Amino acid sequence: AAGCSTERAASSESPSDDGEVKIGLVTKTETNPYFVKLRESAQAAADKSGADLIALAGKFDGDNAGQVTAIENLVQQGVDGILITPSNAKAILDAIQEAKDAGVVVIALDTETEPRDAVAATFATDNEEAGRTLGKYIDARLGDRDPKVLMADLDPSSSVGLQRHNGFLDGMGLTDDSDAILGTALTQGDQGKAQAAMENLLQRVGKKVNVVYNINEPAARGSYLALKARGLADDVLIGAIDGSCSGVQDVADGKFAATVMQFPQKMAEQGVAAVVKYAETGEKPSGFVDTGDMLITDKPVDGLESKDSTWGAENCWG
Amino acid sequence: MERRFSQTPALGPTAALLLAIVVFSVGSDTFLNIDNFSFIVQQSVVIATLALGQTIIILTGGIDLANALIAVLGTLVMTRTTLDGVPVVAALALGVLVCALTASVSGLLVAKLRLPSFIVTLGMLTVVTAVANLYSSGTTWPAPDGLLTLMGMKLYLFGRVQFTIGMLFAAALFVLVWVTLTRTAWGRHVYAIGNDAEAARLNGINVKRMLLSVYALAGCIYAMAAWLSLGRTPSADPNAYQLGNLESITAVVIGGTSLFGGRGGVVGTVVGALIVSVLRSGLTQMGIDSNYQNLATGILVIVAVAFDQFTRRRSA
Amino acid sequence: MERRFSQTPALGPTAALLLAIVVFSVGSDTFLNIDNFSFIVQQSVVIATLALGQTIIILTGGIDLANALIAVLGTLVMTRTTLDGVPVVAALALGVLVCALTASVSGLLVAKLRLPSFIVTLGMLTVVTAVANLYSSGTTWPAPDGLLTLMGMKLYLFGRVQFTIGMLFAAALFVLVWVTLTRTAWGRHVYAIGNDAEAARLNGINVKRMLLSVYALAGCIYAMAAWLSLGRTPSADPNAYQLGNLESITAVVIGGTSLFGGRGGVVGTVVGALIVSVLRSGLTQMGIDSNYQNLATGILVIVAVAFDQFTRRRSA
Amino acid sequence: MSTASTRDPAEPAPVLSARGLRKRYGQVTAIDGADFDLYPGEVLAVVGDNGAGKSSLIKALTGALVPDAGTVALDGRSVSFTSPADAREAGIETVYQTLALAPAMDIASNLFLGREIRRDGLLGRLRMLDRRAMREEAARQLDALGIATVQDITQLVETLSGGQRQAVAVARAAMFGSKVVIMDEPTAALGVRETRHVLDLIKRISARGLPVVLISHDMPAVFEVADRIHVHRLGRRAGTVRPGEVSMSDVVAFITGAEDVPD
Amino acid sequence: MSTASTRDPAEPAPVLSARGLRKRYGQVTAIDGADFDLYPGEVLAVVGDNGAGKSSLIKALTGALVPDAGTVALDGRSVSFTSPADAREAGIETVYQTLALAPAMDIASNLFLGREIRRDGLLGRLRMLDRRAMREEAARQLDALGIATVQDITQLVETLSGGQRQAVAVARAAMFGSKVVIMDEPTAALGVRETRHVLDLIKRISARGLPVVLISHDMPAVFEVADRIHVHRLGRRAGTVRPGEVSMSDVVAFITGAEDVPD
Ligand SMILES: Nc1ncnc2c1ncn2[C@@H]1O[C@H](COP(=O)(O)OP(=O)(O)OP(=O)(O)O)[C@@H](O)[C@H]1O
Ligand SMILES: Nc1ncnc2c1ncn2[C@@H]1O[C@H](COP(=O)(O)OP(=O)(O)OP(=O)(O)O)[C@@H](O)[C@H]1O
Ligand SMILES: [Mg+2]
Ligand SMILES: [Mg+2]
Repeated sequence: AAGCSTERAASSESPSDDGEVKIGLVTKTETNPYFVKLRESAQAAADKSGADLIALAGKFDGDNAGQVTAIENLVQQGVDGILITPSNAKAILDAIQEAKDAGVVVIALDTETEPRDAVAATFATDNEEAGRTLGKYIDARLGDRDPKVLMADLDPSSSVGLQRHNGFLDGMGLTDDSDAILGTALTQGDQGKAQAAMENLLQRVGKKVNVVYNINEPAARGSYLALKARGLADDVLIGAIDGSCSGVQDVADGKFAATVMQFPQKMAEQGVAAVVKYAETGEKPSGFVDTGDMLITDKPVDGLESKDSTWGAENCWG
Repeated sequence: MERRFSQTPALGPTAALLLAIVVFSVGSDTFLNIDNFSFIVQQSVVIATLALGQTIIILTGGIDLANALIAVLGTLVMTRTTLDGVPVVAALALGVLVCALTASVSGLLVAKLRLPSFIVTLGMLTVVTAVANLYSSGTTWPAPDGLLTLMGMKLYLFGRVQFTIGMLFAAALFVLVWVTLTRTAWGRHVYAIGNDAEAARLNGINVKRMLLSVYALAGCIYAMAAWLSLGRTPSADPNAYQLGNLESITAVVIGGTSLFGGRGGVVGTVVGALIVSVLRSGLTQMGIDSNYQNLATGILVIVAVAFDQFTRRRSA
Repeated sequence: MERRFSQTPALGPTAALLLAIVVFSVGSDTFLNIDNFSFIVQQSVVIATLALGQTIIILTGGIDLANALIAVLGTLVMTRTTLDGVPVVAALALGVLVCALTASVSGLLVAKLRLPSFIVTLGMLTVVTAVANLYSSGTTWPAPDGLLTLMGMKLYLFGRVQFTIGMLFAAALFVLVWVTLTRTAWGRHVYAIGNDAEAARLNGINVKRMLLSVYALAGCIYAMAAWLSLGRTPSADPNAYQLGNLESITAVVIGGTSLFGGRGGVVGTVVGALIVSVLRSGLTQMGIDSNYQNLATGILVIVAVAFDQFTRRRSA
Repeated sequence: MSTASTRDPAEPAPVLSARGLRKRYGQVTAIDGADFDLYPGEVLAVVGDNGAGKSSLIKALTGALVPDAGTVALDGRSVSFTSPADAREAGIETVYQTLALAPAMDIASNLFLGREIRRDGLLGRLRMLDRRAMREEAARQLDALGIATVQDITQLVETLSGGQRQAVAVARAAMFGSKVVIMDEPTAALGVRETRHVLDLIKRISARGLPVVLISHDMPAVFEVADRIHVHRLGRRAGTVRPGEVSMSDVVAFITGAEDVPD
Repeated sequence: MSTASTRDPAEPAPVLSARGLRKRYGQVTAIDGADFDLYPGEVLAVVGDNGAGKSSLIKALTGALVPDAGTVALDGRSVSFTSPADAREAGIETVYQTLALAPAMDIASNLFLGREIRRDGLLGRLRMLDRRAMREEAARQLDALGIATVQDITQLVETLSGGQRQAVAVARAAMFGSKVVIMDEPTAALGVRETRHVLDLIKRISARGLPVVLISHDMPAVFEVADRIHVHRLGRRAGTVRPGEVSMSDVVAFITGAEDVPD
């Protein structure tokens, strides 16, 4: 390890990166609008503070090997800090440790590592809490009607998907075994897949359904199209999590009952600022910083903090 | 009987399709119902159209791993240019052009440099994915209502039976390609190249130009799949149809077209695409989880091909 | 010179690898450095090992689209049984068994029913993915330290040059497979089957048994890739290596092995896997974002194959 | 042989000729400065050892391979075919040693491959094929040529025996040849009776006034049908002889190089 | 023919024989109750029309196809080969019509395909090949057989001319045959000189006391080397004759069915 730092010292003396702060960003994938927003915000923040940003990503959700590779290559490149949204928090701990040994500060964005203190600091929303918020809201909207729920999940093995799913059920006061759950589908968060899956589920359960939970807004849009084709769109509460601008628009249009907004810009800005500060002063950030979530709906219920779609449109991402 | 099987290769898959429909109709009381069939067709239209282009390429002995991503790029071009104020017709034309050109790049490499299409299109898959990400800035673009989403427009027969314009359009496209493949010299040359490219060349067929035209036509068909997809899910998403390449190949192969080229046709491909959708729908009606559905689909693919091979071998 | 190119097909790719190294060494001041090379090797080990199994199958004229998912299933079996209290050695053995059996199912279908391996393994890919999701209950399982993650253990040469046990293990595995392919009758029969399966059969080679043994051996190699992967990313994740099949095929093809079978070998495969890692590392050192890296990788795949084809044609 | 008399040897104007053709594959020189002359109405046999370059010579003449050097002339005018389509266009038909058939297509389709008959009128403009016309024409031609009794014109070529396949390839060339017909070992896989048929066919084509080039290792057949024999050796023409003037064993000696070909 | 006298015709004990073989492919009956007898030391020619079922008969005898019905006996004992490996094991070597060579492998590897020489000692136990021994043995055997002057034993088969390839396949059968050697049209693609070599080789194999089965359409060759001629027609043996007792045109008549084969 000592050898590594010598090497780094030698390279950082070269004129090309004279004095410039270098930041590596590693997201789960390239294409999710959420990560794109994260990247854009980080780029903007880096530009503002005169830092260099190299944005890398896994090739798909679950590409742990790709993330480890990205970390190693960034360390080799001589970055001062790495911002990472870990796909699978356990799989990349060794690589993070090595980065730390090489004097690089590592900050988790959006998703926590396990254990949390594997990284210097975490800037994230609590996905389970986001799910719970949505669950509570839907539960309140149902009033004394019995819930009849269809769930458009992500993928069985994604931690984000699991946390949101569990949080939602908890908020609704249900469990996975409840009879109220009429069916679930794996959608990979893909609109087309969600649509086909929901069409088939609706063919089976008919008009009974009154709630459709969605892992994200594209899936919710697919569910909406399937419900609309059956003439059920107005009778069913569609809930989503994400807070993209198009999702907020769908709330404004009355397609979705609500969405739960996350704030990737905040994570990115705070992350970049922390690395820049570390590079300049050597001071490391620490702890878990909840960047918060916000229920966006135009039909607020008592006892649950929410904002309307106008506020949402001003604060949305992507 | 045996003779008939080998002459019209779509009979095996068609039997499998009917069998599946019968089984699900018995096994579930929500399956056998005209609405459900309409949905099944709607669900299979995009993959079936991708598979249509794939079929022509596979008939020449090639394969296209980039087809679905080319269509995704098409949806992005059509949508973004429309949002930028380009007239929709021009945006659609631009989308077709981009798809046709992209596919032609593969065709050029296969035809001129005689590279294996598997690896060319694998490379193109990576390239097109990256381009789609860069062009879309990684986000989803909503398709404005109108001509762009025309294919999703619903029609009702007897006020009851649901159709989409896309279903009719795709059907027309299939008939067109079928006629081209079976009733024109161009179509025969496609088969001849798949049979033996050198023999085709010695018979005065311009193999390079043919291959180029095959990939270009396939590209145009992918563009139609893109348009159909905007009708079904009115947004352009760089993340969509990531498995569309393998799904379209599955439809082609279940439909009885040989991966070695020269044998098969588009009728089987339609049936193959429908089989997969019927299976998904039927298993859902029977209350089976997604994971078990995948299991069943995987097994079905193998069984369908084994069955096809079996009838073929007996008739050989 | 030309003769040499065609006789030892790994020379073309090796030249490409050296060229890439030279370019990046000039273009970036952090690239040319022993630590970085060590990382590059570590980064390519899992895909290279998957590609090793893939090579043997491709040499017989087949292809395996399920290989990476079989390895993923292997990591799950090894990890979950260990967590359930099974002794690690037994857990590893069980993982190897599961991988070998799963691959053998493909082998059986290819050998006995003479189905095209593309479609068999495409079906198996779907099946194994579903099984992996069901078995893992949809979550990732952390691999406990010890024998299971042994492959990730770091060694230092002269207190400076970093090695992992996995690198040494993979190297040994490669030599073993290389010797088997080039120096034993079994290896020759692999090539003979890829050249012309019917000719091999007429020469008294039991093609079915050979194919079965090829897939079984490949399955064992996938299990080794699973173990190596636990060393590198110490958890079993049903979502991992979704592109491992295509990436391993890319390594094989860049390495100069023909997708039609019978030509090529494992030396080229190692070089092919290294080329991809060198490219990723080099482009990152040059500060290029991953979207553009993907673009470059896609183009490289095509260029490498075109270059290989070109040298080959000149020497033909 | 009757046709040979129609040509005035004092005034030779070859239909198809070549000078100084050359083609290398890597280290191997397949054609090494070969000359070639085919005169009107004659049957020219091309004989030579395995690997002498006979097939390569033919391919160079028909555009199937592009020679590295040399010239080809048709009816005295220099031509340079860059693809088999060009030579076909010019009326040169070839039975290649590999037959060049599409196995999964039927006999009729193979006969018309690359020059399908289109429908009349609008449908023809839309490039629709006249499948019936092709089938009928194929059946008629096969009958007329007296070639192998194929039962069903819609049979796939891959279901035919090796001999029947060769017959289809020969029939195709005979049907369409309007200037020159070239056959590369057309009887190699054929039985005695089928060989007889092909030799008779060659005579009939020749009687129609078309010159024929026949490559063969079968000396009795060569001596039966050929007007002239072109001896090919080591990639070039060693010389030409007339069957009446030399014996079979002389020709074998020329082929192996044991004797020189007289001028 | 010298060896024919060593067999006592009064006491025939066939080396290889078959009775009532049958094989159908869909509608086509390739073998239709065929009988077969091969006596010690003789050269047996099998002649017949294209598609008569000669290759299919051979394949049924060598385990390359499993007949639907019928029996095969080797040295009087009934055998049922289910794969070509079985027949090889029993000492029957075959040159198939398709040659059965691996194009991207070198000559030596092809000669030893399926029966590679292992190293001595421990490395041999580890199934290591003795590549040098194979190369040397291959060169020696090719020399000894006087077959085509191959320049380099490590040349890939696909770089050889058609004739050279056929020579490799013939050499392989000649090298390893210990009981019976069967050749299916071994001279079809060969030039005059190469054909001569193969016919001489057949005589030499026969002189070693091994019986040889030769399928050929080349009547002069058949009459030169065969002790007996098996006429195959419509999937079965029409009869056998001796070259000394009939003329070539008689045999052609038997083949086409114009005359019946005398008992
Ligand atoms: N595509 C090719 N690549 C490399 N070498 C070739 C190729 N085609 C032909 N040759 C070589 O050129 C030489 C001439 O081949 P050609 O086929 O013309 O011979 P031929 O006289 O027709 O022989 P045969 O009587 O066996 O048909 C041979 O040595 C052959 O190996
Ligand atoms: N695999 C197969 N599938 C279908 N038909 C076949 C197959 N193999 C042979 N046949 C048919 O069986 C018959 C006998 O074929 P076979 O090859 O034995 O003839 P042959 O006497 O060797 O002819 P040739 O002299 O042309 O080599 C032919 O009609 C042929 O079409
Ligand atoms: Mg030739
Ligand atoms: Mg035969």
